[in-house]
Amino acid sequence: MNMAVKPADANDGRANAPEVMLDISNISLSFGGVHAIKDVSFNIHKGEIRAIIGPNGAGKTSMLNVINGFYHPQVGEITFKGNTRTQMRPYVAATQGIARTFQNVALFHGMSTLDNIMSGRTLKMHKNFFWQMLRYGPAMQEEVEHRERVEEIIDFLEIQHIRRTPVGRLPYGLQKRVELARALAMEPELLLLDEPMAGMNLEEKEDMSRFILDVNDQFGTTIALIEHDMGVVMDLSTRVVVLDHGEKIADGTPAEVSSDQNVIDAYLGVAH
Amino acid sequence: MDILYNILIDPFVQMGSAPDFFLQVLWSGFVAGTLYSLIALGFVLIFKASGVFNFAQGIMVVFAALTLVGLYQAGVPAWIALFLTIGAMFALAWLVERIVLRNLVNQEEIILFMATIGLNYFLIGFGEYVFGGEPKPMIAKELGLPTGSTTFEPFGGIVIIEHLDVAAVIMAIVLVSALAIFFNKTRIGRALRAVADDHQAALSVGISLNQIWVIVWFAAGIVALATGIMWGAKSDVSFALQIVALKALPVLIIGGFTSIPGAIIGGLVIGFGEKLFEIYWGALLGSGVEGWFAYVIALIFLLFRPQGLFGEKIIERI
Amino acid sequence: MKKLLMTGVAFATLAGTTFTAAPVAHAEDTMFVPSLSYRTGPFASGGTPLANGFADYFNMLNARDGGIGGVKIVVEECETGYNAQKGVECYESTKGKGALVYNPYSTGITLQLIPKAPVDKIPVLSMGYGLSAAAIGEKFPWTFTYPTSYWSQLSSILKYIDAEGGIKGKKIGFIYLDVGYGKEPIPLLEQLAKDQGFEIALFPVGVKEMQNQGSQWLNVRKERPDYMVMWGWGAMNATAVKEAAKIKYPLDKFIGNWWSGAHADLRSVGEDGKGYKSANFSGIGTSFPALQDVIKHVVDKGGSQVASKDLVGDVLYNRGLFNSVLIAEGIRAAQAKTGKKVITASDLRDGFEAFDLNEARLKELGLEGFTAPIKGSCKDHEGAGSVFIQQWNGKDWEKISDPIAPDTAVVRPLLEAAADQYLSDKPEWQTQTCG
Amino acid sequence: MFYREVGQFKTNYTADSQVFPILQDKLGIIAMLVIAYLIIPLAGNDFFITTVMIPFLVFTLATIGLNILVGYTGQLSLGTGAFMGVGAYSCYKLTTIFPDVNIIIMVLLSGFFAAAIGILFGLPSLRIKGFYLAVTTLAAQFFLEWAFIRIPWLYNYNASGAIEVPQRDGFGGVVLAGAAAEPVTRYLVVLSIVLAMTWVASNIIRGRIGRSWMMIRDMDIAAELMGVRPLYAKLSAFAVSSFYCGVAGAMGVFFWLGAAEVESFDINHSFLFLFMAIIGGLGSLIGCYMGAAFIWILPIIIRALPGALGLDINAATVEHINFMMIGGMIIFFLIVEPHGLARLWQIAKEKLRTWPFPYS
Repeated sequence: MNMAVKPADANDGRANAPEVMLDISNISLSFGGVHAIKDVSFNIHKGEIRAIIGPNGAGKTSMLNVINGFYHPQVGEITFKGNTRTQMRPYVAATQGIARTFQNVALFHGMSTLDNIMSGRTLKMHKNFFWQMLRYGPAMQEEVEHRERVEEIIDFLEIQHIRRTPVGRLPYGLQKRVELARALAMEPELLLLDEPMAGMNLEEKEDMSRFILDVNDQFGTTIALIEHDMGVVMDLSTRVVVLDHGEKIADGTPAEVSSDQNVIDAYLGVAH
Repeated sequence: MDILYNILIDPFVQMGSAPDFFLQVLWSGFVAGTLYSLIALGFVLIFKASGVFNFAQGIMVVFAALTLVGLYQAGVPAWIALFLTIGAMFALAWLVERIVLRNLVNQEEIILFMATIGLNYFLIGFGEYVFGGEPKPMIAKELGLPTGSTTFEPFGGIVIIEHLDVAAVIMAIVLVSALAIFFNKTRIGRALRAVADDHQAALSVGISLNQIWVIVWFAAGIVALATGIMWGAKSDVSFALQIVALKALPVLIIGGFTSIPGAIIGGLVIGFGEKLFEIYWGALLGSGVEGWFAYVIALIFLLFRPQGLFGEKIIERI
Repeated sequence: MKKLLMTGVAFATLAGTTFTAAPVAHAEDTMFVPSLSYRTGPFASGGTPLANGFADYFNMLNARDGGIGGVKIVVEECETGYNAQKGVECYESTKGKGALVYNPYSTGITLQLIPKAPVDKIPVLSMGYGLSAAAIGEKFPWTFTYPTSYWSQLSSILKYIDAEGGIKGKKIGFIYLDVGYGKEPIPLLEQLAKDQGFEIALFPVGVKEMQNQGSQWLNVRKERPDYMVMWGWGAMNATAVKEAAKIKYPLDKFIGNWWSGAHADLRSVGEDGKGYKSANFSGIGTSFPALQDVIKHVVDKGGSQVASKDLVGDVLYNRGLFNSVLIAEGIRAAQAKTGKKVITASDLRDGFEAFDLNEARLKELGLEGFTAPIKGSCKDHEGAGSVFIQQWNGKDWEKISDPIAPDTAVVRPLLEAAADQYLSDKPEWQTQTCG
Repeated sequence: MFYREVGQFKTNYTADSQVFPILQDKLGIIAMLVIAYLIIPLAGNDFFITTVMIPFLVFTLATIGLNILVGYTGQLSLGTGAFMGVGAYSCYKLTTIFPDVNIIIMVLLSGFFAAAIGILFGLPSLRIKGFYLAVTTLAAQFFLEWAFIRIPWLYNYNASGAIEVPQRDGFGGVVLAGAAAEPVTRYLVVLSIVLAMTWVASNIIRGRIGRSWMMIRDMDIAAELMGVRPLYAKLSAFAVSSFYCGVAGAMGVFFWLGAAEVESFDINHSFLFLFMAIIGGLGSLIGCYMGAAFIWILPIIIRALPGALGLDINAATVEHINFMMIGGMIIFFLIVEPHGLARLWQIAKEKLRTWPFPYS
């Protein structure tokens, strides 16, 4: 791999005084009276793998949607890399370096694997309409340049054999992997993964875990992760935040969280 | 300034200075609106139960009316012809389900939409082949529809109310009420609503989709027949009528694709709106604005309320 | 795969036979007249009787006289559906078969064919429709509008109104189909309004709104014109008369042009339409010997497409027949002029400028009183024919006026100006000199 | 056996992203070009060239335009006819104002006017989707139809309300447009424009812009989260699509019909192109050619058939049968292969690749 996107010492942030990449403060989100998120605050450090867990309907996916601008919280502030914002369009989040995958795979079904991953390069391509029309000169050069990057990602995720296959025909596990490849193609600073291992068998889960750790290690990408498999969460994540019914009930290292009484109650469904 | 006067003040002066004429305009808008509502109702029925945007509704209106008139011209007594036509609409619904819908289950909406355009073309060819292309007079008298008119004289002017128009309005009210009762009070009606909410769930509790489709297409066929009779009595039955039926689309936009009250109110909004606009403002634009007014209203409406008057607010999920 | 291949082969063979086969060879002794008809589409009610009358007259000549000058006429219909694109397609597909003349029966199609006529050297006979300016023979050598043009005949209708009690100071409403056809006479109407001191109010009816004229007639009620003149076609006519009756507009002050006064239009209106008037230039009914011959030689023998014998003699049937009479006369004149039995399209063009359909000739043809006399000439391609006014009595049309000649003095200069304007951006047009 | 790619290797990404990476396909294309540029002009009669080939090519271009919108960007449009009209009327205005400029340049320029109008009526697509959007494009259709009638400036105050093509020369005296233009000349002009614009379309589609269209089509929300601005993607699709339709409309009037009224751009044409796009295959350029050929040429064959076989069926019946056939065919195709002729073609090619040993 020669994708040296980040300086090699990016991971040092974890050990030393942690630099806050994303700060979420007092977020509340509701849909016509239904409160999806109630006054939640937490932060994500640069270079860490942050897990967001909680029972079904806890507001985890809504939280990711808030982070990349798809939902607009009624109350609260989000600070990403020092810039505070309340409302913005999702594509702005993308330009700032936030990429994500989706709970129910959201690939572009009419396109091949290659094109899906190429679509992740959209923001990095700038050649104008004129050259695009001719597909010659600068446009072709750009296309080839980005194709090289995409091929590197394809190698990295070991999906060379399905390069030309329309993604609709792929099995679920591979689709998840293509989706990860697409997010990586954006070369994000913050990668949001919404249940990357849902519906996978053990072997696939192990592969995926390996990829996530490699991404974090090699590219220095900060990752926020929603996952139900506690084992995976405990193994992968640096810190864990726990949501229940839209409220934050715990925040800390995997060990701290797993021994937290609130968390145990929430998962076991003890009446409050 | 003249332009402003002509747009903002003059039309109202005209309305005030000839109130009898204004009433007449309102009445004709009301009648037109009722008929638009009826056509829109046919669309809504089918869309609600099968998610199919039935472009052929317009030609079904023509086809039903033509069958009725054609049978009568072939020597069948009027009332028997009416029942035979109802039978023909049932046969059409059955064939559509058998040949088209059944084979296109689970296809994308646009595919089903295109299929109904195909059906539209087929019915045009078939209808003209069987009945000929020339306009035919509707057998209004034979079916006992009233003719003639009553003249009122309010404000020293005259307002002419056609008995036929009154009949059209009554018929529309009866039809809508009958459908409302059918949907809310009968077992099949409830099943229909279940299907509209969730196909899979309906299937799992043992409701036959195929039967439901035949029933809604048949119901839409009856609505088409009623529309065809009324519209045919106002002018003639000819293939040009199918273009009038396109007016139902903006009605649907305003009312929402799935709401029966929406279809009625949307129809009335368009009916009143286009008549008033054409009569009092149309001349400013060179008249003939009726052709697009309804669509532009729908377009503006969409910008502010994309889900229609009675639709639910859409929350996107991912 | 096999199926796919076979279908492919089948289509290829089909396409091959269609596009490469030499034009169907006609035996030496026939002449080919294409009939651009429309028995389908929104205007089928008008197109069907026109096409029937057109074909039946030629078939009668073939059966009774063995054709014209011993040469049989082959009529081939091509369905246009009143659609300009299909019309052009019909033109292209039949012109290679030696077509003598085109009768498009649609102003839209006529407009497409006018520029093609001088290039392909095939005349266009737009009988009482099409481009009015084409009446100027010097400017439009290949286009004929016998026996009349829209402009001339509008002036006849206005003359009729004038004769009924003076047109000055009156308000004339003009309700028209909002396509090329309906808009054609508006410039003349505006000019005459200025010259003769009457007011006009325009009521366009879109093709989509043909059967939904509520608004137009509300506007009529608002404007209160003294007379209504209609340029309608197809389903528009019946609806207009019904709506007029509905708002209690006096129907005897409602005058349609000669495309708005067919039996097909008024039969469905019936008694309600009593009193409505329209212009016409071809005889009504079957009391003419020529029509009796058509019945005897064609209709009775099952050689006609008419749905029933009662429809023979309808206004539009007779008009289609009259169209054929004009062509037949043109062919005869061309035969006489060239001495050839089988003439070319170019000969027929000359024939159209040479025939003389006078009273005596009409009688000879068995059409006495069928129409006003027409004489072909180089200068005048409309023949300055007259129209008469007919009135619907609830069951049938009755002729209620003598032929009314157009106001040539007023119309001709306007036509010439329009012709000049048409030619202004066509420097390549070669025109002819007359006399 | 003969159609296979074994042994044809690509050594760089440029070669790998060609439209026709396989040698046999390239040969096929060359053969088609030879037929189109040499054999048809030499062997075809006037009827074949003017009634079959020219409209077929014009319709293909319009279908490509519509396909860019519906097939590649997923925005259903029923206003194709009207956008063609915008092209036709603006070309007419341009060439009557500047009679000396080559008509081909004017035809291409008129596409920009159509693009502008397309963007205007594409604005609602930012808020609405699907059938709702289709109805707003109907608004464009009917409003523009009305404008073509009601704004006499557009047709130079012609009494009949039609636009008539004046004669236009170019390239040193060759008559390009007008009744005096040779069918072959017009055909070659149309063919070259359509092929060039197909090539451009395929370039756009395979590049960044085309991908952003397809992203919007396949999943607009995900596309936005990937950095596609819906505003730009949708409006650029409307613009390019309308540009194509506009050029097709202008070509239709100037190189095919010779004169046109509103009826040449009416709602039925909008449907016609939708049929062509669907039958051919949404999201496929070659499908546009197939769809246009199918919908345009099949009826011509059916019309000519009774005469060729010596049957005496009257013209109206043939027309009725035509309608029934088209309607029936559309339903048939949707049932059998909703992805159109292009997919059938692809399947055929895949089978051919392994023929005659499908399991080897």
